[in-house]
Amino acid sequence: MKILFFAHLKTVTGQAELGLSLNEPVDANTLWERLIALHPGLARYRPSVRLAQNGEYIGSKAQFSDIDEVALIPPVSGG
Amino acid sequence: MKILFFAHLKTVTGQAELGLSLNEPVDANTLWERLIALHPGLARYRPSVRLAQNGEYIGSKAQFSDIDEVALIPPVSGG
Amino acid sequence: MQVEIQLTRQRIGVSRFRSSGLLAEQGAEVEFCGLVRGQENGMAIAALEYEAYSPMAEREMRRIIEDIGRRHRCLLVRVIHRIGVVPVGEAAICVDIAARHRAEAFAMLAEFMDRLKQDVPIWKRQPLTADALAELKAK
Amino acid sequence: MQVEIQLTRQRIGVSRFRSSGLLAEQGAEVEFCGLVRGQENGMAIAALEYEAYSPMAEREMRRIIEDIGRRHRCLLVRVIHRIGVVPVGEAAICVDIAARHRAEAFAMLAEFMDRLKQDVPIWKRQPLTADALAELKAK
Repeated sequence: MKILFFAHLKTVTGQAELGLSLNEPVDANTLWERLIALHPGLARYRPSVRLAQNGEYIGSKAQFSDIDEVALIPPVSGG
Repeated sequence: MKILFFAHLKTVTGQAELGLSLNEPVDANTLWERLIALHPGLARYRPSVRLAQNGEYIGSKAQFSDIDEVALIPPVSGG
Repeated sequence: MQVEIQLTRQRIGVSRFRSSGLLAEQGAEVEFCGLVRGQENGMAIAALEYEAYSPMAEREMRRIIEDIGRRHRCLLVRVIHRIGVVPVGEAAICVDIAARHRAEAFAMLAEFMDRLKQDVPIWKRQPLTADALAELKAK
Repeated sequence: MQVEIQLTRQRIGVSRFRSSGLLAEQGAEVEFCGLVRGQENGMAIAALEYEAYSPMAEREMRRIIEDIGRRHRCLLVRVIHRIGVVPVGEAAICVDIAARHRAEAFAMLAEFMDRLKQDVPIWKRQPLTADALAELKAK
């Protein structure tokens, strides 16, 4: 699984991209716990960050598997 | 006093401009009566036509004198 | 707020517009053009003819813009309205607005166009068919 | 409804825009550009840097436009968003809309910009001062 970080989350994690191995599908909550275990600095951003799975915002029942590209989307500010 | 006609009112009156002599100031109602006497075809347009005095729409208490330029403004359709 | 109003018998060129970047505080630029469409009341047309009570039309446009500007202050508002014969596909009006933020530019534009169509003494006259337009050009 | 979406690292040129008169039924054209302003949070800046999650940003813009288009059908919507360093006075985004009437063009524009700022994964990064911009250009 590929995890993408954008904007200030790149600074927080010190990386733009992260490879993660999953043995079985996980839900968003479990995924967040794995990410925060790796990068504790992410915890305070969690409430404002949305997850995207393969380029689309996830619904509440999303399951993530090893082949997914997951992006952490902090509040956007384009335009 | 100069009276200006625009759009279909030019066709109705057969003219774009009309000179009118006033002995004393008149209100809008009297002015209309004078105009309709000259061009009875104007009567049916009166409800939809606004008067402008020297380039501004008139208020309800307007008085017209011999030096004014008065325009009959049918419903507009610019843009 | 800078206001520029113009009535013209010439084709409105794109190059005459755009203030982008000229104003230091400017964050938004919006340009609207209203074009003559190929149909009028279901009939195919080649052009529309516009007529104006020119001095009043210009004054009224300025008055409307200044009035809206009291609530939605912009940096620059420029209006060009074409009069005379306007062929299909060409602009009858272009409005160019520079503002600090998009909100006031959008509000100015929408409200100005609504009030123009209520109060500014400009009239669409009879549409011209392709034959009538060709005849006019041949003169 | 034709939809064109582009992210670019190049300056957005005026000449790349304008569809006027190309579409027979078109009665309205509106173009909006959002420019980088000389101040950010009260500090004088020389440029802003934009970053995007590109494939998702493009897809999301298209999705938003198609969604709005179900209520406000336009003929053409074209969006160019610049990423990378955008100097003050230059456009970060331009939106060009062709429609039958102005109402749907205005609605599309205002609603698209609101939703872009909610949902499209593009970020303003730290502003660059004049010194930082000069340093970057010298590289």
